[in-house]
Amino acid sequence: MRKTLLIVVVLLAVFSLSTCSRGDDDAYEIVFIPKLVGIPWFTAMENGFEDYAAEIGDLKISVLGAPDTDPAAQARILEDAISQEPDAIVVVPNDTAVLEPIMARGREAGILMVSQEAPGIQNADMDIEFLIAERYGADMMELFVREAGSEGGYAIMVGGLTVTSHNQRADMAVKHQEENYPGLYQVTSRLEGSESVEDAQNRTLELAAAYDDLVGMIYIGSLGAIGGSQATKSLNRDDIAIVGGSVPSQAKSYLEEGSIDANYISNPYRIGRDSAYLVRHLLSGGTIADVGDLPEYGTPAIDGTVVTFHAPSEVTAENADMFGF
Amino acid sequence: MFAEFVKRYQSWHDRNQDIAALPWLLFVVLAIMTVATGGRFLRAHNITNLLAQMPELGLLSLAMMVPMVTAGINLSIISSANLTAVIMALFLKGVFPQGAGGGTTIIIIVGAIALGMIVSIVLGLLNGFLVGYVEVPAVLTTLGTMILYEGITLAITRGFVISSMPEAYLLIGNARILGLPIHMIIFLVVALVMAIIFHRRPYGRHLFFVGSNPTATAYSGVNVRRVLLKTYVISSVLAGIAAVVMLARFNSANARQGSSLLLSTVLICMLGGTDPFGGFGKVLGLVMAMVILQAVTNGLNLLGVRSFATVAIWGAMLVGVIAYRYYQHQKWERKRKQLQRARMQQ
Amino acid sequence: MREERSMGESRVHRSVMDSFIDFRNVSKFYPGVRALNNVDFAFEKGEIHCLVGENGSGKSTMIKIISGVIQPEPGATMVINGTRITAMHAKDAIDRGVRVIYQDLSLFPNLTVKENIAFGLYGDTRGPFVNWKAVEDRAVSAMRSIALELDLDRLVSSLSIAQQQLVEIAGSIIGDIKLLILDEPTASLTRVEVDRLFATIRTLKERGIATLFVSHKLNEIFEIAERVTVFRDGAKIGVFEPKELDQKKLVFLMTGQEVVSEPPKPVRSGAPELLRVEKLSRGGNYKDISFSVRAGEILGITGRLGSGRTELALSLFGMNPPESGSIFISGKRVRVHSNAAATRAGIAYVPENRLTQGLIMPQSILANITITILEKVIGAFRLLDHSRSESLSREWIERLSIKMPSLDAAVQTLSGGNQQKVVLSKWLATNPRILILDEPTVGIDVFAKDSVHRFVKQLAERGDIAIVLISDEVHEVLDNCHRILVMDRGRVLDEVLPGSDAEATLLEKFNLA
Amino acid sequence: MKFCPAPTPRLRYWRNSTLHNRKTSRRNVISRAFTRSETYLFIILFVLVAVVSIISPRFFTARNALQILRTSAFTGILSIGFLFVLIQGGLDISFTATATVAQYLMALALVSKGNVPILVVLLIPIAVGMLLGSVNAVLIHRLKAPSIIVAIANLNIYYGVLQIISGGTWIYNFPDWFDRVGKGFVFAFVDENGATFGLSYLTLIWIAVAIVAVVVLRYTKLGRHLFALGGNIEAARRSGLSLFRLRLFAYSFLGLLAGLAGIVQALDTQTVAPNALVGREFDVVAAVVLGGANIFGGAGSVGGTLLGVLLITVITNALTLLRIPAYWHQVFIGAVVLASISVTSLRALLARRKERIIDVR
Repeated sequence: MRKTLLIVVVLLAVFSLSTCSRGDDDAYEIVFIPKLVGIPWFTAMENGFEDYAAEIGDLKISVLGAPDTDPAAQARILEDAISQEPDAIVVVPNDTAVLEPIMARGREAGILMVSQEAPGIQNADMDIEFLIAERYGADMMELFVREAGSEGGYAIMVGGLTVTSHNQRADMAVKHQEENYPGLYQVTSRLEGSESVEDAQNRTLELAAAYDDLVGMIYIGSLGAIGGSQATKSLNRDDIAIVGGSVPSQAKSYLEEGSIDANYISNPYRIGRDSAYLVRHLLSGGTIADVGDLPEYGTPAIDGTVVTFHAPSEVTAENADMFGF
Repeated sequence: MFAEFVKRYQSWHDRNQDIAALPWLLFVVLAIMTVATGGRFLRAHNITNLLAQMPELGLLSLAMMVPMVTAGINLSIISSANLTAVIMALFLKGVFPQGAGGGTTIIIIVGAIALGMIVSIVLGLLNGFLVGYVEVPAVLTTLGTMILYEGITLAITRGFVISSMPEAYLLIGNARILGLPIHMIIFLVVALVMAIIFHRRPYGRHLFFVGSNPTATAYSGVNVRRVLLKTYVISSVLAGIAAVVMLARFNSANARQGSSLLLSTVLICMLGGTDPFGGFGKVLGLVMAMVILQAVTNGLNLLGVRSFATVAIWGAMLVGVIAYRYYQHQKWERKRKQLQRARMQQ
Repeated sequence: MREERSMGESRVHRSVMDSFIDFRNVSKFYPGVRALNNVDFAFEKGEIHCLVGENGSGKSTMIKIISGVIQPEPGATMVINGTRITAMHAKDAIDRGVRVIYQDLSLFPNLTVKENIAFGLYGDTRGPFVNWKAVEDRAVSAMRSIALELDLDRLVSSLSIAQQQLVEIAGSIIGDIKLLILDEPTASLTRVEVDRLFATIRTLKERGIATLFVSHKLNEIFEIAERVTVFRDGAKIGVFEPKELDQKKLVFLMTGQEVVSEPPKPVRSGAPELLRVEKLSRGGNYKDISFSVRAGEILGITGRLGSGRTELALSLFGMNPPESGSIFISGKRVRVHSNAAATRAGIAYVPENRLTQGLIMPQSILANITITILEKVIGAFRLLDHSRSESLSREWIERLSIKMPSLDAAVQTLSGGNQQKVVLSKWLATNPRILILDEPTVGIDVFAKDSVHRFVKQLAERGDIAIVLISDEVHEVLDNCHRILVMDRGRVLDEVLPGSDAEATLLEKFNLA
Repeated sequence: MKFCPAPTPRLRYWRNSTLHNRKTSRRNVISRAFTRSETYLFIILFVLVAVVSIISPRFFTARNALQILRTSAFTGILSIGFLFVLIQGGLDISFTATATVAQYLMALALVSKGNVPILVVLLIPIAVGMLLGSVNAVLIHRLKAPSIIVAIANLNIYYGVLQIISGGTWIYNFPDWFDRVGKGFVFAFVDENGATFGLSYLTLIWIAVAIVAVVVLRYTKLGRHLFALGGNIEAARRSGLSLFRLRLFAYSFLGLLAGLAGIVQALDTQTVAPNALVGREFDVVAAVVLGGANIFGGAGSVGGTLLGVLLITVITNALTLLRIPAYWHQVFIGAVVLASISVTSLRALLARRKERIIDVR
């Protein structure tokens, strides 16, 4: 008896759900998979995607993402996204190697597979590079030298020791330093904590105590500089340069008071718009070779399937409001 | 024919009351997902996808289930799998010669897997020794080793991902035999072996006894310490097999890969009828629970539901399962007491 | 039944006014079961009253009702100390001065002696804070009143079971107490401690405190009780004065039938010696133990708690290795490092605590019977042969006539007697040459007890097994053994042969109950 | 013995004793100290501090000590809440999610244009924390499920729902007063660089919580009842204790402290991010367990917990000061946690082996 009831309820539920299932229309369906959801950077990028889609009218964006930067979780989500059979998938890999075989499967299924920030990826129809690690590292180091001088010790903090893109950028910054500024040196190996104000603050305080020769810190990750600036403020050590890449609206007050010396970040909203443009261009029959000018960042460099433009720019107290996030 | 089936189901139902609701739940979930996704859920492509995703989750859930049956828990499965995977990956990359022939390839791959199993056994021995012989509570032991193993992996890899395994190795995670992915076959075989161990080997029976009452088990001539040691070694080896699969499927190893799967394994065990107080659990229940949860997650992803909603839904499902088990348990308890009193009165 | 009850009433006429407890028409029904059926129960202020009955007779239901843990069916009249009570909950019972000491103690092992003793005090004082001085005073005076000497700040978990029980008794008798209910209190006390407990109970009586004493040790009942109420099958059989009763009569009242125990058949002459123990010693456990048991012989070991009897048994079973001395089985010296090794050597041990040591309660009957012989039922592909383990289990279930719903039912669904038979089966299934039974009939009713005894004697008659029966119940060893060793404080004091004066010897010379 | 002892007005006891007893009592104090894990923990911490101070003179400074105290405030406050739940026999690791939800709602009130009164702003997280904590208590009590599993479920529900609703937006740019309190000192010194340092308000909150906790656990009936419940649930029931009320108190007290910890963390970082706290449960669990609390309930002390928290902070702090690469930090922490809990269990094991002594004649 109860089982019959159960079946009836189930059928009702199924029926009610089926009536609201989505019908197909003519819009291109695009799935965007950021590294993780729930952080301002990717939220801004999503907004860029969606605003562009709303302006153009024939794009439909949905966002899937893991709550943390676990590559395995992202792989599973990408697999599910492929099953959804959209027209295109844009993914920002946590770990390119993990996604390679799945990207290949997506292409086999006839989906336009686009990656972002995945240098060297094999199985993408298009890879959008808006940040050249070499250039990012070099720029970061130049900003650092501007603020801290070219003599003395420094340390680099990344968001997580296992975040590949952070590690690459840190490597490039170190490389640039080694080639150009022999007077600088790292006081200790790479630190972890740039995604937590507390950790960044504590590690910075400890470093300042442990190393007299510390002239500055480089933070790769969006909360490091905030924590670092709080640490140097409480130590009254204006001589330690704090160079990072924090969210402009958050960094603004610190930049104004000078406790963050330099902030270098790209504008994810604009990147989102450009990415949406690029994807739509390919979906509507265009090729990579004839992408033309991007709505936001002008003419990109094109090398095979890799479309490159360099989006990061320095955030100052004056221009912080123009970033829109 | 149908009557026969009903009779068979009835007898299965009576013997497996703890998991008898699962086939129905599975059916309901599949039906809802199929309809809600407008049929995309059941397309061949998605089925393949589901099959591809299940093995690592299933293997890790088995790794969680074995200690749970003994009233323990193993929080270190993910970090020990990652350490195993990293060492295998380093071995594969370190010794794999360019353009090696078929024979060498197989030897090297078998060697890497053997190495991975040895690493797993060592990691499991530490857990098992502490739980069995030093009598450290399992939660604490495995919490400690979870931190330790992840730390070791981090120190070895310096945070970097080790990727680009030899093509031949990747076949484990991508090739198919008779339409089934190889790693799915691995999972099915392992699940079958575990089911046989649980029900048809003395050690398997000992597991349940230790979970219900370690003292009485010890008084019955069973070496409880050794059973616990074995338990954590097996758990670790299962995690190691998951590492073999994950390394092949993701083509990379990393200190913090798959950390989000830990909660899923606990949930699957609970849903699958494994009693967290020990003594009860069935591989069949676990497999069904895994399919249910995989279907829910996959379906929600197909529907474009945000992952945080999935997190919350899983949490809600766990509460639901606990509540269901509680009321079911109360029902049994009432029946049992009634029986007991009736007997006393005779 | 009604008649019987009124007969009991008429024997002793007491006025309602003097009664501390006066309950009438008390019933308690559970689905399909009448645990108590229209029972009247009463005793006086300051009376030492015993409540006896078989398992399931309703005596524990009655205790639960008096202590407010459960409520009777509507229609009962409950008068406590002259006040009529409509609904009573645990707290009301405590407020009216009723205290219960359960068999499994209600102590907090992680708290100190003084805190455990004075725990109830927290409810007496006003305000949120603990008055530690009052706690200490209370504890000291309570301990004095039962002459208990312990460090006030010791953790209860570090005490022996007997000490723990005394702590609990000390804790119960403080405050405004009018009735102390003791549920099987002497099970884990030494004779000295039992004497002290009885002295305490008499002191309490002088202070006007009543004691309701539940015990199955009948001789203790005769020693302490002023009146005895007998329950059977949820009804009251009657109220008696101890002098009207003797052991036999009381058993008859409790069971409604006469149980006759036959002595074991004599051991066949020339029966080989199966177990010999020489100068076995273990520091802090027992010293210089030597004895031997022949095939077909039942050797009784009796001695109070703390005599080292269980420690000795555990040594024979490999769980408590001796420091010196030797064990011979069939004349061959063996070393048993573990109980697995002991089992292989042919020793089986039925432990004293069925619930925690003997059985795995939530698991099936089949699983419990076959746990010791899993290695033997391995069939094809080195896998367990389910049909063989099933037929083996059924064989034992028949031989011991275990009543059960199905082999897959959890052991906890069985009655105590049937549970004990499952423990026996699981060890007999190993085909032991030496069977050690440690308190095999604790907490099971008279019939089940009798059937276990009969079975053990039959087993001995087979003539290929040596049995060691450990019990602190003198009658159990007297009725069922060929020879009896008396142990005390780790030593064997004497060997006694059952006979006409054996009982007196045991009771007087060795001060056993 | 892992156990928070009742305070001992020993004098009274001595009055009743002979001189001889008095001596043994005093010896007991010392020998008893060595049965407690707090003593060992203190020795480990002492040795650690001594060794690090010798290697790195920068470690043993007032500034660093005060900094360690400030850093530990967040974990410290949560640890005390977790200790309460542990003592009464539960395991609730959902406090990070509770703290996140509480602090997020506070942050919304802080930056709202409606000018919410300060008192209300501070009461929001506390009330939210208590509410979520009591939800845990109700579920754990009603469903008789292992508390850890209910907690895992609720952790995910709270966290997931907050993320969905907030969309992961970070909140910052708090009012000035909030920043001033976060940076403020109870008393302050100025060092040669002109930097002020001192006892932070955050540390003060932590110390206040610890004092309240000591008072509750040692000197109130409620505290003793919590120990009783964790020691023997059946006996607690028979003594007429309301298990539900005790549980409700313990879990909502943890919720309250989670709310407070949320405030402290927001004061410290001046940023509220929904994903900042979840995942840090294990620091707290490790600290409490290191402090000698029994994972199965009934034993644990505030002093031990504070030592456990400090030990973990000091190790991390010292690892950086000793210039050990960050890659190795987790190995050290894992090894210390494992070693410590193993020693505790081993001692309990050996103690049990010694039991069952009969006075052999």
